[in-house]
Amino acid sequence: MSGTDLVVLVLLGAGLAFYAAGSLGLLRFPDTASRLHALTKADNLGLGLVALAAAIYGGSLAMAAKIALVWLFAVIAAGTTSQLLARRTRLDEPRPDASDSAPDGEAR
Amino acid sequence: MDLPLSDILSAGHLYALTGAVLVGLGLYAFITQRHPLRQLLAVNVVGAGIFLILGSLGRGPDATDPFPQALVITGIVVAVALTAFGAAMIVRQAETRAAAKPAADDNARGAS
Amino acid sequence: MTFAFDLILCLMILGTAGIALFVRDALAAIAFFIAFGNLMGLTWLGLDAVNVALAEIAIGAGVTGVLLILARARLLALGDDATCSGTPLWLRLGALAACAGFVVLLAASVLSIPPESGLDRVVAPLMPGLGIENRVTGVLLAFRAYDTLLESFVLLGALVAVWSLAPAGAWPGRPADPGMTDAPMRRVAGTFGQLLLPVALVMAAYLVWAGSDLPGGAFQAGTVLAGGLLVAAMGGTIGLPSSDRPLLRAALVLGPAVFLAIGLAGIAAGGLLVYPEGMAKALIVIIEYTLFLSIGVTLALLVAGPPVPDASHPNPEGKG
Amino acid sequence: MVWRVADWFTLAAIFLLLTVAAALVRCWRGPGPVERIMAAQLAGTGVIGVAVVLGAARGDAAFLDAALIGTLLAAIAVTAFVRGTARPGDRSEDKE
Repeated sequence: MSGTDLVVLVLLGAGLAFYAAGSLGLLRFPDTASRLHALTKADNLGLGLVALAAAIYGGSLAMAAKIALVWLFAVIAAGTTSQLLARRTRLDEPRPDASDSAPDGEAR
Repeated sequence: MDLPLSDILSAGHLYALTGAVLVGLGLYAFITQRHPLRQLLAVNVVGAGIFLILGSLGRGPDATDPFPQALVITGIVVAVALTAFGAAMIVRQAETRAAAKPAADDNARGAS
Repeated sequence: MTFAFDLILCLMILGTAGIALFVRDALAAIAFFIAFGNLMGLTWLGLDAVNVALAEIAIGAGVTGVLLILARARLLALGDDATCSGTPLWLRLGALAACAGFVVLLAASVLSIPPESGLDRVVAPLMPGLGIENRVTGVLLAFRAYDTLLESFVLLGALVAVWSLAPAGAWPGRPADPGMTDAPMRRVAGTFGQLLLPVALVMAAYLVWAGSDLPGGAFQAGTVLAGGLLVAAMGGTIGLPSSDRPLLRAALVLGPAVFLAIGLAGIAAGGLLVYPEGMAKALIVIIEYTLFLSIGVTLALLVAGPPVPDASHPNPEGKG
Repeated sequence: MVWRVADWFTLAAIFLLLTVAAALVRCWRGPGPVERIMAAQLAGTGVIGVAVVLGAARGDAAFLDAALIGTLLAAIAVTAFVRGTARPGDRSEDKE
């Protein structure tokens, strides 16, 4: 087993560990906000490390570039969805008529 | 990844059997579920099962048959078009029903 | 090793499908259905049918999910929460017996057919005449082109059918505004939509271009475009157009019309949908680029739904 | 059996499937709609991971196109979900 293979395996293992942590966090954390935290942080680090392992193993530059794009968009998508879900959670928590969010909601 | 022939054969059959069970599950749900939106899901699962049978039986040892693949792609797009039509019809039906009721619960108009 | 992967994948597909069909809460059903679509995409990867996987992931995970979530939200606003209701026991038992019997018959007949790619050997020698490498694209746009031609009209027909559900007085009008009403959400989704729409357009164009020789093609590309359009519409980046805009109508019929025109022109070369010698690749690429545009717009409008009365738009959005 | 790196990638794909299954348990339990959508989102990311890993194991760059489509459209269901009921005066749905 060459040195590159070892690096690939270590990265792969670390990525899988983060995936597992993300799933575990989603399962075990007590409230929505902390579950969201587990989802976005651990999951994207997991995908990032797995993608890095795949890029090094793949060898070709074209493949590595594609993998980098996959990760880039996954991070952007995760950032967006976590913002939206957090906002949704906050809107849901107090009753909607508690006017916590009144300044920006044009309550037509 | 090079695989022994037997593995690929059994994998093709494995997916085809999964497709057969999906068809059965979908049919059962279609008969027993009462809400049209759930029946729409059931029809989609039946479709997915049929696609899986078609595609996996074309899985040869060194290639996957392009004919069923093309059929399945066509089928997937038609399925989503008809699902959209079904969903629009279900929503429209619910709107009509809500409008027909006396105006006790008048949140029907503004809700998109 | 690969077989273990296949086995776990198949079990998870059956599990997600079962839960999606029988769970009580409608949103849970839809969430499981989205996961089901994602896993179906993986089965196509496992079967080395990457062309199908691209379509399945884009549609199963993207477009159908949005469609169902929007439909469910609209039903919920009307007071219909789409939960399961009980059915009589005799019906359930009868259905169980019938479906179990059917599955056994289907499984037996499936097992009597050995999986093989016999038609692949038929198609392979014909490919050089087309000048493209992707055999699935070859089947879709050359050997069985009339299927694809008819399908593009089916899509158009589905959109006409959806539009025909517009309530009285709503025609011609715009679909219900899918945009966010909450301003912070609108800002976040708007920024995302502004980023995603051009990226989706580039990705779609790449998929069509790659589709000649590598996995890809007009349907996959059209679905990606539809996804980008929908996100942009939800973020308020683009407004949904009125159903009678000439430009929109032109975009909808462009693909099928070009396909039909090229198909009819083929009569001069020997028959309907026959490509003249040496021009096959150029014509296929032209058809695919126009078709992808039409499919993308059609799918996005299918998800958006029929036009609604203008009165429900107190402050109309800018046109897209 | 001699373990090549490609086999490790296939093993990683199996492991990722299992994490997806774990995430789906949260989808099953809920309790709220946000949790269900979150779990579906995590399942989507898991599936993207599987596509990347399988692409590496089989050396097929086209698998990465599938992953790329998955990431591009990953946020679309969540976006549709959050706009659904987050309007003032709409009925709350967290009675499930």
